[in-house]
Amino acid sequence: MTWAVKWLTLSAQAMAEHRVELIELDRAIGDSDHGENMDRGFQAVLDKLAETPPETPGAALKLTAMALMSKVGGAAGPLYGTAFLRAATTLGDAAYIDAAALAAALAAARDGIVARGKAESGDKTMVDAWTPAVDAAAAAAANGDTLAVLIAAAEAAEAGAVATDSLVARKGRASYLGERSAGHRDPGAASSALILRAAAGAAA
Amino acid sequence: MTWAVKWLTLSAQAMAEHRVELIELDRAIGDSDHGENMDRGFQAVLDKLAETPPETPGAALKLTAMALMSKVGGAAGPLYGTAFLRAATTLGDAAYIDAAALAAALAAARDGIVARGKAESGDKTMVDAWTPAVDAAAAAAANGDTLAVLIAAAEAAEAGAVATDSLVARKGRASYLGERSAGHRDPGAASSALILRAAAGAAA
Amino acid sequence: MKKLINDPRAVVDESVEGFGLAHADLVTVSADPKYVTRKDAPVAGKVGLVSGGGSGHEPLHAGFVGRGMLDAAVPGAVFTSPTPDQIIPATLAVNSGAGVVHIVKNYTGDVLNFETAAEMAQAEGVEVRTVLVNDDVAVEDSLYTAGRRGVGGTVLVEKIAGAAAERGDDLDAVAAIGDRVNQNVRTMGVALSACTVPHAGTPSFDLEDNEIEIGIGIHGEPGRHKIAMEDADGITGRLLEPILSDLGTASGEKVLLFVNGMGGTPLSELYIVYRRAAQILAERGLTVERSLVGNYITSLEMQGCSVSVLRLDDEMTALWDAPVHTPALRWGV
Amino acid sequence: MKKLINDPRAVVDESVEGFGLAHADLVTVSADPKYVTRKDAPVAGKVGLVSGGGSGHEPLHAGFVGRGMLDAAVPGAVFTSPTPDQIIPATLAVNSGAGVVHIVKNYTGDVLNFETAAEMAQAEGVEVRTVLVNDDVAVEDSLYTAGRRGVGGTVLVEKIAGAAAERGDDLDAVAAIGDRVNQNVRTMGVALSACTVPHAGTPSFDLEDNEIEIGIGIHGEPGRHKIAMEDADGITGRLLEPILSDLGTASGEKVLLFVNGMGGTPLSELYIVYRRAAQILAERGLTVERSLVGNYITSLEMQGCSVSVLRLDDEMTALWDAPVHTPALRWGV
Ligand SMILES: Nc1ncnc2c1ncn2[C@@H]1O[C@H](COP(=O)(O)OP(=O)(O)O)[C@@H](O)[C@H]1O
Ligand SMILES: Nc1ncnc2c1ncn2[C@@H]1O[C@H](COP(=O)(O)OP(=O)(O)O)[C@@H](O)[C@H]1O
Ligand SMILES: [Mg+2]
Ligand SMILES: [Mg+2]
Ligand SMILES: [Mg+2]
Ligand SMILES: [Mg+2]
Repeated sequence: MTWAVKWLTLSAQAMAEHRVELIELDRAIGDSDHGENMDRGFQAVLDKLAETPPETPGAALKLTAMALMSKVGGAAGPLYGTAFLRAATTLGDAAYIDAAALAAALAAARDGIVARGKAESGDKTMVDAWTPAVDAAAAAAANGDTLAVLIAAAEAAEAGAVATDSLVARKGRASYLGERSAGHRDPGAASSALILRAAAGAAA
Repeated sequence: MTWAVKWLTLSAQAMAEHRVELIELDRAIGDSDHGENMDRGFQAVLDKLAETPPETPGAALKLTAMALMSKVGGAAGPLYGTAFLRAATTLGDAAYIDAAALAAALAAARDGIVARGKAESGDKTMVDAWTPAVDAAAAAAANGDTLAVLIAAAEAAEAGAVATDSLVARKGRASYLGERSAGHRDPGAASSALILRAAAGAAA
Repeated sequence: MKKLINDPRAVVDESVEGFGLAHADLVTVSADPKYVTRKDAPVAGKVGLVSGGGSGHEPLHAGFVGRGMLDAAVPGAVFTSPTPDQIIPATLAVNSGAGVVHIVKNYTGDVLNFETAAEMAQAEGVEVRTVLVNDDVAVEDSLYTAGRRGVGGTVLVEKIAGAAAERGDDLDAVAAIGDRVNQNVRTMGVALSACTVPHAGTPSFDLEDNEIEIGIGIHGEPGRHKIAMEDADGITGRLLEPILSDLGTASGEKVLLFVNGMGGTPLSELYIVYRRAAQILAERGLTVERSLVGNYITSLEMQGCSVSVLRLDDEMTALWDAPVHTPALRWGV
Repeated sequence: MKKLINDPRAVVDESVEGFGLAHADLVTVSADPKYVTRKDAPVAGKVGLVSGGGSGHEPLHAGFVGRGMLDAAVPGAVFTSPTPDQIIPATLAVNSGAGVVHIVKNYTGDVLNFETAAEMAQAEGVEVRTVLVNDDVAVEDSLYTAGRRGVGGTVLVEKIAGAAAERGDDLDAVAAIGDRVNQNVRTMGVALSACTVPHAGTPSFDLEDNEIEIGIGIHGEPGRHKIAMEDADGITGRLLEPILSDLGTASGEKVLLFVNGMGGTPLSELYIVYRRAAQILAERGLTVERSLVGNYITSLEMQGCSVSVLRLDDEMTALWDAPVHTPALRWGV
């Protein structure tokens, strides 16, 4: 199994395993569906991967983008869809990805999320996992291999997700709660950290 | 205060005091309204008594019949209404009631309930309080005064109400439960016992 | 108990007052004695239709007052039948001289109060006929019991008899078509939760987290028996089986399928029940000619539903389709 | 969790299937991708109206598909906006060449998915306009937040824009009237209990026996704040005050008053709220020209309600009165 396919497979596993946890996070400050949506979306990704095995990492990510876009729904569907689509576009049809390309793909993914969702850092969204991850990946890419890049990204994303706990949401459904959104982790940041951890796991 | 007015006043007090208990009995095998209905009805009786103080016991009972008929609703309203109306008719405009007249009035009340509701003894209804009360009153009237008649009636009604516990309902709302109605006291039998106890209390 | 109410004893007064304000184009409300009449009552030459019963079943009955359905509705206290002093003036108010039909759900209280009112209205010169609705197959029917309850079928009786009155049928004919609907409809209900009567303040029965009540009525009374929770398809089967066997439907017949919510169940769930019910009827060779899905005869905020099946003939279908213009049911106008 | 469902993941599929069976005279259901269209779509020369959103708000949106209202509804998973691969074919299916208006409730998910679908439908040659509904005064509106949610006002936008499309208004005119309704309507909601999303299985938020949530939306999300339980008149005042001050109504204006149930509250209670709301509007010198009371945009079995006030002008009133024939709203036909 290639790294990309393994990444997506591990992501699907993570979504299934953490489904209830993500639902619980969304229950606190949203509408109790994030875990269900992500699980449904990544199961669809697995189906697609089995149906038409992709030739390149870029193709795998493009297929993922399409599956998520059409099966997740809600806010997360278009955001993750755009993220994977932009990453796929950046990778093009390269068969091999080096550390710099990887860091660039992650940055493109984050930029896609920001372009669609218009959230800034600190708004308590998945951006707060992606932006530190992208920064850490860029730093690691300067003198590390792809595994180092992915580990750096995963760790930074996890820290970023944890750091959303104290934030007051200004975008997405949690923003309706105003100050009451503080004290809870953003579900999209949590799922982003799981996906980036899966990326590192796939490279190990 | 005449005995009749005192009876009705004590009955109203009893309904107010036992309102929740009668609701609870009706909750178990009916629709949770008996205590509320009887309380509302007897408050209306008090209002009427204050409005147009009756000249005779018969007039007091007729006024009660009308108030209950128009304010209680449900099954109990017409049944108690008929009971008081028949008792009033039996008493006519007599100013004084002796033991025999009292026993006859109670019998007429019971007959009215049976005529309207078509329940037999053992059907787990208020008839199961009234029929033993009427029988005991008749026996007591043979060689006792009105107080003895009323005490006999009250005691028999109370025993009759208790005895409904084990019965399976065949009339009224509790009959829908079939066998599940056994093990609960009939609310109408309980309110009847309270009213007959008030009658004795008024004579004491 | 959390409810959108003020004084529990003012629930019916205030609710009917709000109803009157919201539907002032269709109905007139008499506050005391309490009853609701069609705005243009009495309609000259038309048989009047009066129904009523305890409150807590909204939109029944007041929601069905208007052209093509009821001329008057008489609301009692919550789950308590109304009294003759309400029913009599309502009857007089809608009598145009053609007589009045009382549509009465078969409960001891309703029967006794309407009986008294009918006698007294008749004494005042109004001809009255009574249609007794007793469509609930959950209850064993016998001479020695109170008989079957009137439940979901009541809505269908009111609509179809209402259309007959509106087209000009005479008193006996309106009563006869009402009886015919009652004879051809059967209903069975299930509760997933109890309701709470405002003046009582506690749920009307107790259910464990995994229990449901089969064979409930519409007064928060417990049903025939509790069973462990099942899925919607299983429950729907349990509701339809006694309905169809009691109705004795034959393959090829046409029916109206009515899935009614008890007040606290989402519409989406009623459609899941409808789906399975329609499948079962198709398996039995029955054609669903007409259907109705929604909260029409409720039990406060109870969760659950009832299913009714009405065997249709062409006349009933035509009367069902006839225009109706009430707060809760409207078509063709 | 006790619900009339089978597999929690099949809730939307089975419910929409049942809906299609029950209303086969009015709608056509596409099972995959899932959307519901008006039976006679596309209507030649008419602007198409498409709305959609997460399921769990029934009868919204599918219940409003039919003559005089929506041409298509696109149901997502429970409380999850639908995806472009549903919205696009629904849009194409109802385009007669006159273009299509998307009515979108302002939630990030709905906005993003409809945005993508609109782009792609436009790429296929369909002109699309979007009416964004954001009538919820419980949410502070600011450039730096997700903005106000679309709630009760959505029903009024769909009815009035639907009537404009039906009378033959062109694409820009239909979108303009939809925007006008949105600009003139404000809504505020309250929850007495939470709802339970089927796949989640636990209530969407926790409330003590004596607490209520003020400023809730329609997705089982908590509101702006909890307060101790109050009576209906007090709660109604709390809902109306921010509505009226935000809308800036002036004495003498005409309004539509819409009291909407969240799914688990008895109709009788909605009328108690209506009563007080009507009193408050009268005190402010406003005339209630039209009203709507019932469960039209719900949050599964949540107990509670929302109140919406729409400032009417003569054109909006006429479009409100225009015939509508859908499963959940019908008059004049
Ligand atoms: N504008 C936005 N920009 C970035 N991320 C967002 C934005 N809005 C929402 N999100 C992310 O989406 C997550 C919620 O996803 P999900 O629950 O699937 O969708 P919905 O909110 O529509 O139910 C949030 O936790 C947040 O991380
Ligand atoms: N047919 C009947 N004959 C005699 N008593 C009856 C009959 N039906 C009901 N009852 C009495 O009425 C009582 C119930 O009264 P109530 O709760 O006020 O009316 P409802 O049953 O209409 O709610 C029963 O407990 C029973 O004693
Ligand atoms: Mg969510
Ligand atoms: Mg009772
Ligand atoms: Mg009762
Ligand atoms: Mg969602």
